[in-house]
Amino acid sequence: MAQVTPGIYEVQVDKNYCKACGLCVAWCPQDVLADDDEGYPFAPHLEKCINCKLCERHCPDFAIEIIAPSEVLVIEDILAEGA
Amino acid sequence: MKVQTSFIIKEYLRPEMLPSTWCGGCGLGIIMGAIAQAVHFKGLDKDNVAMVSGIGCTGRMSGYMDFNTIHTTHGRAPAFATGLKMARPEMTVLTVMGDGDAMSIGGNHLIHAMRRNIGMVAIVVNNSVYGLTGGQTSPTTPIGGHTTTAQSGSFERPMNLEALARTAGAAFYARATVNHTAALTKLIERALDVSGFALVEIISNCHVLFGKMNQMAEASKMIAAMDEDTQRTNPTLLRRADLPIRLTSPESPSAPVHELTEMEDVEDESRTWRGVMFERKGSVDLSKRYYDMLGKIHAQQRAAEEAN
Amino acid sequence: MTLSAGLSYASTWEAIMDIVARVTALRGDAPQPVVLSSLPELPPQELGGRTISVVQGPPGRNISLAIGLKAALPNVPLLLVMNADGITLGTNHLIHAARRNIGMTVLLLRSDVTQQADQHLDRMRWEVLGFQGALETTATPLEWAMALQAALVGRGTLEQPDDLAALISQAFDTPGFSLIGVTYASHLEMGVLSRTDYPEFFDSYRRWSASFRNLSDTAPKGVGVTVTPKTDIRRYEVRIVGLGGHGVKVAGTVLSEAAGIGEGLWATQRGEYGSATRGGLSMVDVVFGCERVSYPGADQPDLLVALSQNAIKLYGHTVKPGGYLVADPDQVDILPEGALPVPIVRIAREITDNPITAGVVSLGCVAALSGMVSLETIKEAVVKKVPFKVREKNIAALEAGYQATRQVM
Amino acid sequence: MPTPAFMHGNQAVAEGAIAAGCRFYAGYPITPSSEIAEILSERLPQVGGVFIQMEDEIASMAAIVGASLGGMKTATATSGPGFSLMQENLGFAVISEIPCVIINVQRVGPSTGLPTRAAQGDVMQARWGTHGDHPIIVLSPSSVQECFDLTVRAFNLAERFRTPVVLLSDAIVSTLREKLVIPDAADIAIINRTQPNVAPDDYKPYEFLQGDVAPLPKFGDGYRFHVTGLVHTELGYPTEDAEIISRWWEHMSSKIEDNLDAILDWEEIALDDAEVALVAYGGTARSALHAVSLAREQGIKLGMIKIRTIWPFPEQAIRDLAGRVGTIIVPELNFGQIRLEVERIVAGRAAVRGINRADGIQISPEHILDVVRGLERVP
Repeated sequence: MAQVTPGIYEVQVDKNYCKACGLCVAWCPQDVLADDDEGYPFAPHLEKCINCKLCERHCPDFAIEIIAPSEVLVIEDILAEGA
Repeated sequence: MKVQTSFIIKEYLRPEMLPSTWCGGCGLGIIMGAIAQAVHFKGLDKDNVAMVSGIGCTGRMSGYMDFNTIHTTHGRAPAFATGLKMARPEMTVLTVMGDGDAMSIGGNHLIHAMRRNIGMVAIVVNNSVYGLTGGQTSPTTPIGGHTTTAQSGSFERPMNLEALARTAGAAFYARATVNHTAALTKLIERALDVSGFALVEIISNCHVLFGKMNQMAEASKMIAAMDEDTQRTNPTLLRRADLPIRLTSPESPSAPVHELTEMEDVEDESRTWRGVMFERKGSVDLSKRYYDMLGKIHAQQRAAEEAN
Repeated sequence: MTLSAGLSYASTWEAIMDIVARVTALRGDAPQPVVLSSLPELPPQELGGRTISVVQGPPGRNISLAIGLKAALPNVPLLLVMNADGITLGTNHLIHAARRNIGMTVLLLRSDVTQQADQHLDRMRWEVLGFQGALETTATPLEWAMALQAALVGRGTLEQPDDLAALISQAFDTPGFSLIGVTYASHLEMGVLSRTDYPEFFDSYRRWSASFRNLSDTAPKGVGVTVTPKTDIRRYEVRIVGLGGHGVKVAGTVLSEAAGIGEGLWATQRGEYGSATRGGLSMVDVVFGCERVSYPGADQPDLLVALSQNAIKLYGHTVKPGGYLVADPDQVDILPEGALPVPIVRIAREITDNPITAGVVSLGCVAALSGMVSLETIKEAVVKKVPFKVREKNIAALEAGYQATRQVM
Repeated sequence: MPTPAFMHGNQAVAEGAIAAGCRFYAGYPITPSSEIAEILSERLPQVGGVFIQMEDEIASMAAIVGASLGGMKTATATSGPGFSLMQENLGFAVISEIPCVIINVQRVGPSTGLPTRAAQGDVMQARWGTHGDHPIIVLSPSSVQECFDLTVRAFNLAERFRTPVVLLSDAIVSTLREKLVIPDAADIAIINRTQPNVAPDDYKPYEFLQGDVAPLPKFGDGYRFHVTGLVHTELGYPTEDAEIISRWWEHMSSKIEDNLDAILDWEEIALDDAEVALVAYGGTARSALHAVSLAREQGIKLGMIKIRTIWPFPEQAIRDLAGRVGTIIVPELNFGQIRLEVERIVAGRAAVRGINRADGIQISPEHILDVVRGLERVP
């Protein structure tokens, strides 16, 4: 099992694609995400993010991305192979 | 190398067509992402992949994906795909249909494509309702489900597609939900390995119509309910089809079905049964057998000419 | 055709008529079946003339035709005689009739029965095959029907006509869809192959619908009051243009009914039209007057309510001379000259915390400015059209819109 | 007392069907006709009728023929793509003389086209969609009131002439909401198919009557007879005898041609002194009517004929019109399907022009008026 370090990730939401459906917020196991006034997701608790990518996988509009530091991507590569 | 999920997916989409016209939270986008990932992880060349879709919300998918795409007429996608596959056997053909499209108006084409064992991955997105026309009863609307043409609850027995596919001759049948995206991607990858007709039934959500009429108006709640409260959403998905098959005629295709165990554990009997429901060992796609036959005929002709 | 049992039939129809006669003899006074078939041969008037009703429908479609007949005649047994059409053109109808369990008995004649003269056919199959057909798996309709849990699936042979007749009679007595394969291939298992106990479709339907019978009288829900219109204005056009989420369509529904029913005017509300999707606009046209409305579009509105800059850009200039333009000053960049500023979206948000009531606030402007549809009638229409739990807030929004318009008039 | 009501065109069609005695509906969802099915799925059980959503439009059309043979008044509703699928069994209903009503809410085609946008492109398909020469009756409503009235009339004509009748609605009137007046049930004229008054042995289900049709008992009434899609004798049995076939054709065409007075339905508006006339039908007739009203305010002598029976076409009315006005303008949401018919009948005795679009947008009264004004400038 690859190690994850919380607190090193960024969440990027593309509002041109996002339809404010709430799926990412509902699926986030760490309660990183919440709805803003207009229903779009934002990340008030970014420090809890473990880069599980459930939000990315469940976004029907490809509007949310978890940005990881470059060294972590190598680990993700391995994860993706076994996904 | 960058492997961010949405980055991979976007490689397979047509950005000028997005965002999609689907309602917010519709599982169709999740499915589209899973297809993109499966094609990516299989290392398929986009130029050698075709996507054929029918009419309905699901039918719109072919417009968003950057393959060779056909948005056909209602229910006829398997027939278009049959023609394409027989003409271009080397091509990977993805046929995407909704439940009404595949099982109702397209039932005939689906059955005969399964019987002929045409090499395609047929993705049937099952959301129990007609979405694009406004929430009418579909062949998979559960008994008691409320729709605009069954406002007091449907009393029709829903279609058991798995049982039908088993007897009609499909090579592979898997069921997934939009709740488990990793498994969904994996099952589509498995289907891409099959030579012959591989059907992947994907349980998806129409929270805007079906959900609203059945107390599941929120996307996330409906997706959870489809998986966990199957009794309410679609009881036919509670178990694998046990068929009372007693025919033993030599041509019966149900005889050589080899069942595999499910990929997901199914300890909880009340949940939707997911995974590979059956796989026919040794299946060979019709186009391959056909071109092999042509090769033999031509060889015979050449041999006859040389003999002359 | 001569069978090994010593029977001899001149044609498939003669064989069918013989089997039907045997079924009828077995069943005594029970209602006679209607026979539906699309056999290619002509049916035999000389074979007993009008002993039975026969429908020679389009190939494969007899199953759907029979569904209609079953709905109309629940007690008449339906006997469908099909061959390859049942599993080619008719596949879809067959599987759905089986799934729904619609009461009919389908005899599926295999090619070894109907086309025995043609030596090129594979006798074991239901289909006419080309040379490539050997590559394909044969259709297995009896298994399809079993998979879908049809009421009765069975097999019989013309070699044993009495057994076949008994099987058909049993199928007639089984509520639901029965499929019987008819063949020469006597090495296969004959008789009932599977049965399921499931209610027949129209039986379920009748039980299900019985509870609705007396709930409502047979007349449509009308209004029952005729009001003499108080105006002699022939035509008054209202166009409300906002964005999706402003509740514009609902406002149109309320206004058109208030004018048409409450005020006794002639009124229309236009449905879909081309320009509605331009730039995410949501737009509704309501036209009313003492004359029957011909064209339902408000192309030259007497009253335009604009809730966005784009609305003014596209339609501001179309307002009829002497007409009103109401614009939301918070939503537009520059207020056009002569426009009445009413902060409609802000009012909606203040009252319901949601711009969805902006449409209803706009109706307050209509009540204040049109002089044809009063605040009271719009209120009545709101009560009728809006769900109970949001009714009070909608009424408040309507009144606030009315007051705000009065202040700027 | 007649009831004023407020509804959209599709709802008025559904209520008209119930009022006419329709008790069986089979259909398949398709925009913009789905509301008819949705409303009937609720209303039919209330009046003891049957609603069934079939697997496709082919099956829907077959099912309404079957239920009609069972003695019920039956209907289906669809839009262009579904209407294409129905053509096979529509032909069966024509040749086997089974009354039924098909409602086609037109949208832009061909194929899937523009699903929610109005068009009038199925005019010729309604006439010639199924193969072979055949009689057919096609009605076109232009208001919610006519959606109700013409649906009742469609059932009456179907029963009277033992023929399928097509109600050619469009997405303009089907989605339009307006006031209509529903007459008391007792005031709605209803025609039912006649029943035989002879013994079963003497009954001819397809008697070759000139300008009339044989009675039609329901299956199970003791009049056992044969129904086929093949050309048949008076007893309904298939025949290839040329002499019988020519008598059959005579019967089939005369049942419509000899009864034009009872079938044709059109309205003349402001034609007394008109110099230019519009010929319009369906949703477009509303724009035409408004154009006439605007033209008269401006002193332009414009009149119109509003057609409610498209097929058979009101030929004599158009022929008469050609003698009265110099120019006939046919606005329609297609590229001239009715204009061709008008040109054929007028045969050069008046100028014929079309106003045509099929981009999903309604022809506006101003557009028509512009064309009319343009004419005046031409000497």
